[in-house]
Amino acid sequence: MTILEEQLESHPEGQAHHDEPRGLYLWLTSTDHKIIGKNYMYTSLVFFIIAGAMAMLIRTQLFSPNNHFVSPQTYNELFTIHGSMMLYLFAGPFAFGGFANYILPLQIGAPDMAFPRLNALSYWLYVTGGITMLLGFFTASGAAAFGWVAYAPLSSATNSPGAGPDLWIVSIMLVGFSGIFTAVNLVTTTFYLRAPGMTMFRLPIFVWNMFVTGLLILIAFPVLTAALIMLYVDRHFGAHVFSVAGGGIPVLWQNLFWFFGHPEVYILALPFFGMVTEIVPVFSRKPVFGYKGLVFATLAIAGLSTGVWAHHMFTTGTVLLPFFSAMSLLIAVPTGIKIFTWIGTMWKGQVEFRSPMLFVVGFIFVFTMGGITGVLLAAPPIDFATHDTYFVVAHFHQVLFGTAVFAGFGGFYYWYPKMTGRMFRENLAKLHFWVTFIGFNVTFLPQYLLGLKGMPRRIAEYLPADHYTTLNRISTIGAYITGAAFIIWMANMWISWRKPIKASDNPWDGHTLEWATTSPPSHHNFEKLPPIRSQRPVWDMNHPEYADWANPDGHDSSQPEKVGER
Amino acid sequence: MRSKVSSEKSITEPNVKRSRFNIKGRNLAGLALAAVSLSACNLPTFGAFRGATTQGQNELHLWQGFIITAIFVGAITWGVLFYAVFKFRRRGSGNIPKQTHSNVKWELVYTIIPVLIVIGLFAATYVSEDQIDAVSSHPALRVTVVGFQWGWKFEYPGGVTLVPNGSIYPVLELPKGETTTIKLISNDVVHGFYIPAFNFSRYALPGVTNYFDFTPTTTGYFQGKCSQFCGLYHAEMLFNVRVVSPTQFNSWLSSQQKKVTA
Amino acid sequence: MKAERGIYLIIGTFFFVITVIYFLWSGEAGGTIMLFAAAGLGIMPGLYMAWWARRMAPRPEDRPDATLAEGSGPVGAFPANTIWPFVFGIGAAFTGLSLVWGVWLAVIGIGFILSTAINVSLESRRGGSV
Amino acid sequence: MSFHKKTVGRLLVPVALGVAASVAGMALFSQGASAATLSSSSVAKGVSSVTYGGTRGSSKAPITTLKLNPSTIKLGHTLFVENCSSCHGDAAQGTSRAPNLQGLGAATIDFWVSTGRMPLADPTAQAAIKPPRFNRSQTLAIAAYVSSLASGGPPIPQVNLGAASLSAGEGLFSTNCAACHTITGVGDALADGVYAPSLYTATPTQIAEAVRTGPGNMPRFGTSNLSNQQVADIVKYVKYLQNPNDAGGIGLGHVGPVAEGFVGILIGLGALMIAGYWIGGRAH
Repeated sequence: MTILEEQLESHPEGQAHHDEPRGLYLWLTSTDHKIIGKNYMYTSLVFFIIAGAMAMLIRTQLFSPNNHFVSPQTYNELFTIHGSMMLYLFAGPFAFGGFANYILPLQIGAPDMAFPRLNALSYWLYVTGGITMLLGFFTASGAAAFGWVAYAPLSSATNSPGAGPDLWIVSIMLVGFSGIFTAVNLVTTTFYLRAPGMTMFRLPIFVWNMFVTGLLILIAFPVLTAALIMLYVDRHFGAHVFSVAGGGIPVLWQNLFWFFGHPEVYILALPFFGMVTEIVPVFSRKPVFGYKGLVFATLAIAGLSTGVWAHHMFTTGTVLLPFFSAMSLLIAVPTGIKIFTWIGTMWKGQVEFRSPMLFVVGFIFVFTMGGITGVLLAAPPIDFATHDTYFVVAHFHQVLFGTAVFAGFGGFYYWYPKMTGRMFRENLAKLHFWVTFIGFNVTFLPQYLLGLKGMPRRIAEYLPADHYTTLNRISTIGAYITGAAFIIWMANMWISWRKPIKASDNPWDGHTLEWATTSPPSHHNFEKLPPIRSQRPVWDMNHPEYADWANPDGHDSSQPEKVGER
Repeated sequence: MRSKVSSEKSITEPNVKRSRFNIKGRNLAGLALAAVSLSACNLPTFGAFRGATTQGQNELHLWQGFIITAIFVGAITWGVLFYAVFKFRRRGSGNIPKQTHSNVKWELVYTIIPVLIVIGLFAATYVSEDQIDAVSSHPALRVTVVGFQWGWKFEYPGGVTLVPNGSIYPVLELPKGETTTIKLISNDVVHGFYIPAFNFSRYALPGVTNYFDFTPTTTGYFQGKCSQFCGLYHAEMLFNVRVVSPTQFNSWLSSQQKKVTA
Repeated sequence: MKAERGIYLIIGTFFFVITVIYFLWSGEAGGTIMLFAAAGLGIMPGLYMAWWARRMAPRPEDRPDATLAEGSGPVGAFPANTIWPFVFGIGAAFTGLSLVWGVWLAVIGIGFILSTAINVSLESRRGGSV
Repeated sequence: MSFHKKTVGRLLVPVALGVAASVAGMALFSQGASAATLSSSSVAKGVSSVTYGGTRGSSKAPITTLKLNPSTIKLGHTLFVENCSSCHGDAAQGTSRAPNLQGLGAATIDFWVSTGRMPLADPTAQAAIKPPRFNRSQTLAIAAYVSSLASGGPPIPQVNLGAASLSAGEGLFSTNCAACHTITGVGDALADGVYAPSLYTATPTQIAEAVRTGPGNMPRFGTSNLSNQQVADIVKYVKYLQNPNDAGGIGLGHVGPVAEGFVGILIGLGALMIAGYWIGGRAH
């Protein structure tokens, strides 16, 4: 049943396909959400590999005390751009630009995004922004070297002269606008392009998370852009917004930055939570456990995350400690609800450990620990002792690497057959997981101890007398193992490309609408749609005897043994 | 540049001193405090420093409470996760399991219990935070600490000023058992005044003057660092802390003051 | 439309409450303004949607019992291919780089942006893709 | 594939528009600058009133020395400790990170600090002009402190422009300075990432200090190379360059005498591209 006819003005259907561009020209001109989504993914993975290589250099520098593998200046540039690229150019765009673009319209039964040209524009702003950030390394004075947070007044023209910091500012502005446009696009698409019957409370959780992420971006990114403009004006026109000399307030930068920066953490995490919530039910062959609770937990995370920014500033002595401490502790509750929801979904299921599920379980494992150490840091006294140490580094890598890499690659493997029409080699994917998992834990668990022993973050060197050497060596070796894991992944992709195995339309017995179309989907996504009567229409279609609409609360007349278990 | 530090053997001392602290610290603290630290000292520190000040020990107790809760919660979560992972693996072709959508009872359980835990943690935090942040109105000593790129300056009463001297880091001298109020400022960029063994750090912010108290409970040498990234030589912005008995401290201070007037 | 309205109004109300609490407790201006803006982000579209939700029948995607046929018909114009977002991106990048290396780059960048504006308008008039 | 050709053709439009707009814009901005110059006619008058190599209008010494106030040494010491000592040592004796400053003289200190080059953010790149961290009195206090540690080095010069000759300065500048800074003083790249900076933000004192102390790769000109009078002449010419009379048209950023060719190529290329696009469009 064809329900969505595209209005291709003045182009008959046949001719449009005849003129279909290919190759580079397609890449430059396409407004198809699937191609833009894939472009986003490829581009962000390139940035991921570059930033990952920087991480290898950073860890190599820290392998020995008093190491001179790179100069302090180079080291500072490396960790600044490593952090900026991972946060602004990889983790966000990979999920929010890549997966959301590709999957969200498919999951709601839409032919494309609401604003296809705006979508293409945000991709190009993202690419040019990323290139702009890397350009810093090619200037005489090097890239920005003030950390990804760019604290004033270290980021002023006096303390960080040269083109590198300016390039960083411009780059983040471009990427920020890209993010805002994508957010507008996704929110609008979710509101106005759903297929008939796809009510808000039938949306897949992935769509919900992307939608909430979009709202968070709209709250957070404009603040960042405004702050960057202030910083630029300070640097070039002597505005003194952030400099004491002219009556400015340096700590205002921290307030503005973290008002963006903390929601940003959830902007990075929520899309990946969404992927996890898609993958766990499919491989457990059960619906999402506690759907509405999960939706409201997501909204609660979004709301609370905007009220916790100053927990990054506990040690400034200028913020209201109890308020931010309470809000930060509270955010553990909806996050905990999510974790228990995933476990509840697996509970009494038929959990199958194909590679996407393996990555997701790895994610839950890592993220639980990262989340719990986050609760520790929400207490100001504990933060006084561990702030800006490797304890924090380990904490946020567990959270962010956990989400962006474990959940991200779970999602990547999960939707890879849909996006390419090919399967990957399952054994290599599993090997990829195990090597990543071991490497990751070997890298970051020692960093908790390093932090407790008082190793500050962002130091280019440490002393032999500090007794940090052994733990740092373990961590560095772990980093190399993690790096090696991505060679396995690249090999897998290469083999899948050269010796393709055709994937079926629905290789995982998926639940949501993207599995109702072909692999890869046709130009306007759907030739026909199944009727949408529940949160997982494709499951209902394939398993009519277990269809959700027949027993919306899990009561199934064909399975009388369920009685008594609600 | 690096040779200057290895020449300073005393840096390794904190570890030695820390192991001795149990005995020495209790000798000096009051009875009530001894009772608290007795019970707390029997707990492991979970990797953290014992805290060489009353404020630091207060932090340690909060840390111990938090990490025990964390281990407890983490163990339950991981336990449930692993149970689910191993117990509910698909075996054979696998039947389709019961399609459970929700269970309000369990959802309430895993919402309310975390809320209760959070309330408990917040109450503990609030109490501890008030004590750690308290600034005495009549401290025995006031020291002004200036963070600059890339070093620390300590200003004692009577014009005594300690700065990095060539190859030697400055030493912050503190009297044991007495409360010292530190006034922390910076004139250039943000620095982090961090003494790991005191379980404490605070930003030196341009435009903001921060005050906080240290009441050391044990003598010895401790490391101090800059925790907030402050530019090129951030890693080498170090200092040392030496806690001595009040009499030793007074003779040290008067000898320094004589040097100033001389 | 009712669900969408609800989400926005919940967000707006939440932030409004937080704004009041934060302002009364801390009296700090920066955070209060940002939180207030966040409240506005929820309340403004929320009220707009509430206005519409009262005046229109539920759309097919709002009704759980809607059939697919109810949504048939054109959903909008979706350009297949167009170079102009790319050109605009180049222009924006040049304009951005002018902040680093000099005003003359902005002049080139604005050239690109203007030509995008002209050509996208023409493209819409001509109808569809380039 | 008519599709591609058509679009490639249309792609030329933004490029041509961009190029044409950029030329127009550069012309506009340069025009603005030169208009400002014309209004400050005192400089222009200076050109006509100076007789080539002739007598000076004033009998005052061309360069006098700034006396530093010894009472500022204490403030200078505090500032030095907090801002300079972690690299130069607490008594400016130098460390492995940065050189000894003792005996370099007040002019050196004043030059590096007042141009914002010091404190340095990144020692791997050439020190760049940036907003100075200190105001004038703080800078002089630091200079007073450092010069109090050891004698030697040039003092801070004060240039009396009234006693200087613009035309003599032009000659001296083209002989001694233009090779690196270019004849318009806009600065130029040298080898290995080193560059001669633009002189457009320099004050008379800073110019004279640079001549006398030779910062970075710049040669040092002692009184045997250039007399005080000659230095003052050069300063006067550089001050003129900062606000020149662009006779004959627009300055085009003072990139040098290639301006006309530059414009010709840009406009010519733009016109050719538009023509090519037009012909291509007709051929279809």
